[in-house]
Formats: sequence, structure tokens, C-alpha cells
Amino acid sequence: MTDFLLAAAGLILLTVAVGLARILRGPENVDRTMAAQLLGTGGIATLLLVAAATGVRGAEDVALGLALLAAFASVAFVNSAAPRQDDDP
Amino acid sequence: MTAATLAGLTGAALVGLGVYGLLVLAHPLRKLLCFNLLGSGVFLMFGILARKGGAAGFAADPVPQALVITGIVVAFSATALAVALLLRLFETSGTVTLNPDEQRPE
Amino acid sequence: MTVIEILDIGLAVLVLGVAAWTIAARELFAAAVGYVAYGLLLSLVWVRLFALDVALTEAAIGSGVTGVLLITAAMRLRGTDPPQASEQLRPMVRVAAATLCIAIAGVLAAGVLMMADPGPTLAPDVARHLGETGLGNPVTAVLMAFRAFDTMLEKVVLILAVIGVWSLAADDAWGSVAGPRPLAHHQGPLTFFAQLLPPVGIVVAVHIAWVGANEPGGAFQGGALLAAMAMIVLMARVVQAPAVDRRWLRVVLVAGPAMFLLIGMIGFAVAAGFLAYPDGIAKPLILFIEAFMVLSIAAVLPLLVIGPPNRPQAGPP
Amino acid sequence: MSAADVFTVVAVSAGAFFFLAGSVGLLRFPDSLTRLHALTKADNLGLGLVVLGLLPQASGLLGGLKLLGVWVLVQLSSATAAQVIAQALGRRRPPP
Repeated sequence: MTDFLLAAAGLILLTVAVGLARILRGPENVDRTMAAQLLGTGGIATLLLVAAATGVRGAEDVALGLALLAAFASVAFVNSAAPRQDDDP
Repeated sequence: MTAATLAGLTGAALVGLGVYGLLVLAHPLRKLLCFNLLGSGVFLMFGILARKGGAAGFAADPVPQALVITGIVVAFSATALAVALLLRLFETSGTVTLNPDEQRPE
Repeated sequence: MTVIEILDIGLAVLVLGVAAWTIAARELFAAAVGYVAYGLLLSLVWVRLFALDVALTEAAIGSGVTGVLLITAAMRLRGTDPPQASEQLRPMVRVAAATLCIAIAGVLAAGVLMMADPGPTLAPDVARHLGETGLGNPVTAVLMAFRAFDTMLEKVVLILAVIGVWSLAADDAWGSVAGPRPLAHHQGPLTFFAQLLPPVGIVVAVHIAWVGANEPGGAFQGGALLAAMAMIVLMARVVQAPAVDRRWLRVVLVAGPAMFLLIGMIGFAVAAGFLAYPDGIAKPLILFIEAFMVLSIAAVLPLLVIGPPNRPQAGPP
Repeated sequence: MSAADVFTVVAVSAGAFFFLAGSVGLLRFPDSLTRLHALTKADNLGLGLVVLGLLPQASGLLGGLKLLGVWVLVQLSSATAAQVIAQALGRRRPPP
């Protein structure tokens, strides 16, 4: 069971890492943000699987923290990309 | 090879990468990124110290862990101050370099 | 080779690959997003090192809050990223720099490989005195009791950074408001999100700060998550940040270190000296200080991210 | 292998498949909006199935509730992120 969970974690990490190629290729910043979003979710899944396999204590709390921050990069990107007609320079 | 040794080697390589970026990249924000890479490499080397010092029922020595937590927070405050300086420079001069030859005539 | 070893090696390769990418990236924004991904992968490495407190701090501050700071800065500095001609280094210089860095990394790697196993450790000392603090999480005990002086001064560093950032304000903006303006009318998914997430986030943050006494977590991590909630509300433009000359804001900013210092001073009178806690009530005192620290951290981090006040002061209403 | 373990293996494998599908979609789909579609599948179903599969292995009721909490929070975040990203795309390229 342990080996299965670890293998699943490795597989998910590998697939989202392949998705990271979108940060490399873009072509636009939106695509890069999406790749970061996918890595965030995949990272949480990997963390949960590794924690279940290695029995490390308190990993659910780390996952909760990561889940709270899951939309952070996307929101920061959209916020700073928004038209700033009513904003100061 | 244990996870700790591997993390330590990763930390060593990150320090090398961070120093390289600091030396070679021109843009100040890129330099800041590299400063953070360098810092996290040092933190990882603390991590291997902690893991190898695991004793008395603790999986890892808590003292280096506490140092790293303090370090992450201090590195963040230094980065935030540097970003604020950089953005202010850009606001007032329209450029991000301090080199007088490079200041764009505007 | 076991499955876990393959996973560890894959993770290390991935961390180094993303780090190299943030250096090699052509565009500023791509490098900043790469750094966010890097921070997240790094917190997985910390989980593998059984340092959950560090993993949580790295996820919240190293990746989350720093990520927002860098992404916002990269968007504001759009168009400055192509390096100017004279700052392009000649290939020879690059090769020399690379050689130097490989040498540095090689020396450090040799140090890692030669490190004694088990290495030098203070863990037995911590274990021996952990009972006196009443805490169950040794990292919190180190931060709040055994190395309390460091932790207190680190809070002061945060406040100094805030003063530094504020002092960059233009003359006519001093004492006014920083960060994005709130929207006139609220609608859309982002507003909904900013109204729904913070209540949940506050519960999780308080939970993590509270269980920090015995489980991974603590004031830093809880405070950083609270700060993240404040930043979501600001970025969704639901409310604006308080003006920097508000007295209550300044009280909240210094509450953590001030309470730390006060209780540390009382240690002269009722315990062994500065920052010593009297026997028996160490744990409640530590939790009391931590409550104020959580508030201070939650206020400091967003203020550092949104930068100096940037709007001319409005006249009296 | 108990029934709970079989359940875990099936659900976690299905979750990993959706992550794979999401990554492939993110790489192969022709434009940003279709890539967004692939991303949300990985976020929702991938993580959802992994969490579902890990529930039998959870340590007690609180552990299980935290796992579900993680999934609910990611649902909320990913739905919001998808909406605002799509809005940002729409703002830039008004439909013809």
C-alpha cells in the first residue's frame, strides 16, 4: 500500500511537472499562471499521498494551508493585469 | 542516498545557481529572485543538519528548524523592502538601473 | 532503489530544474511564476525532511506571500526586462562566473557528503527542557522559549522593514492609503471568493496557531495565513487598506514585539531573568504572547506587500 | 488487501489519471480557454478522487474532515481562479 501511494504521488508530480512546460512556453502570461495553478493542486495531492505513505504527523494542516493559498498566484496576476483606469500609476 | 543527503546536495546546487544569477543577471528584480534562491539553498543545508541531528525521539533537530523559520521571515522582509525601493526607483526615473549612462532620456 | 528514493530524486531534479528556469527565463513574469512553483516544490522537500513547521512557513511565506509580491512587481515592471546592451556580459565573464559557482556548489556538496551521521545535535537538550515549557512542539519551544530573544528581535526587523517601506512614500502621499483602490460596486466571482474564503481561512489560521503548541504550526504560520486572507480581500478590492497614520494600525503592528518585551522584562522580577518564564505558567504565557504575535504578523505582511502609501492625502471631509 | 485498500487504489489511480489528462490538455490544447478547461478537470476530479481514495486511510474523524476541507477549499479556489482567468482573457480579446 505504501509503495502504491508513493508511486501515485510520483506519477502526479511528474505529470504536473510536464505541465510546467507551459511556464516555459507561455505564450502568454495567462498560460503561465494556469501552469502554476495546476502545480499547486498537484502539489497538494502529492503532499497528501506522501503524508499518508510516510505517516508524518500534521501534514493535513500543511495541506490546508496550501489549499487556502491555491488561488493566490492567479488572483495576484489578474489583479495586477486588470485595467487601471481608476488607479494611480 | 537518504532524503536528507539529497536535500543537502540540492541546497548546495541552489546556492551555486543563486550566486550565478546574482552575478550574471542585470535586472534588479531578477537579482532579487536569485537572492531568494540562494537563501533557500542555505535553508535546505540547515535542513540536512536538522535531519541528521534527529535524536531523543525527534525526527529532526528542532533548533535548526527554528533558525530556518526565522530566516524565511527575515528574507521575506528584506525582499519586500528591496521591491519597494525598486518600484519607487522605477516610478521616479522610469528605469530600473542606477547606471547613469543607461538612464533613458525622457 | 525503492519507490521513495525515486520520488526524492525526482523532486530534487524538479526543484533544481525550476530554479534554473527562473534564472534562464527571458521574461520577468515567467521568472516570478517560476518562483511560486519553486516555493511550493520546496515545501514538499521540507515535508520529506520531517520539518512540517518549516514546510508550512515556506508554503505560506516563501511561496504564497513572496509570490504575490514578485508577481505584482513583475507586472508593474513590464517592459523593463530586455537587458540594456551595455549590461550584457561577454561570454568569457559568464564562463568565469559559472566556473566560480560550480566551485562553490562543489565545496558545499563535499561538505554535505562528509557530514557526520548522526550529526551534532541539540535535540537531547531540547527534549530535556521541553517539559519546563509545557509545550509539545519542540520547534515552538525553541522559538518562544529557548531562543526567544531571536524571535523577538525578528519581529522588530519586520517592523523596521515596514518603516523602511513607508518612508518611500512621496511627500504628498505620506500618511495616506496604500494598495489597490476598492471597486465602486462589488460583483463577480472574485468578490464572492473574497467574502467566502476569509471566514474559513481565519478558522484554519487560528487552528494552526493554536495547535502550534503541540503539533506543527504556530504563530508564524497562523499569522502568515491570516495575512494571506487580508491580501485576498485587498486584491479583490472589496475594502482598501487602512491609512498608515491610523493609531490602531500602529498599535497592532507593535503589539507582538511589545508584549514579548513586556513579559520578558517581567521575567527579571518573577523568574530567572530577561525572557525567562516562571515555572508552571510558561505555556499560558507563551500562548498569550503568540496571540499578539499572530496579530502583528497578520498586519505586517500585507503592509509590506502593498508597499508605500501612493495616493495624495484627501482633504478633511 | 482489504476492501478499503482496493477502494483507495482505484480512486487514487483515477485521480492520477485526471492529473495526467489535465497536464496533457494544458500542453496540447490549442488556445488559452481550452487549456483552462483541462486545468479545471485536474483541479476538481484529480484532487477530489485522490482525497476520496485517502479517506479510508485517514487518521480518525478529524483527519478525514481536514482532507475533505482541503478539497472544498481547492474547489472554491480553482473555480474562482478559472472564472477570473477567463474574465481576464475575455477583457483582452472581445468576441468578434
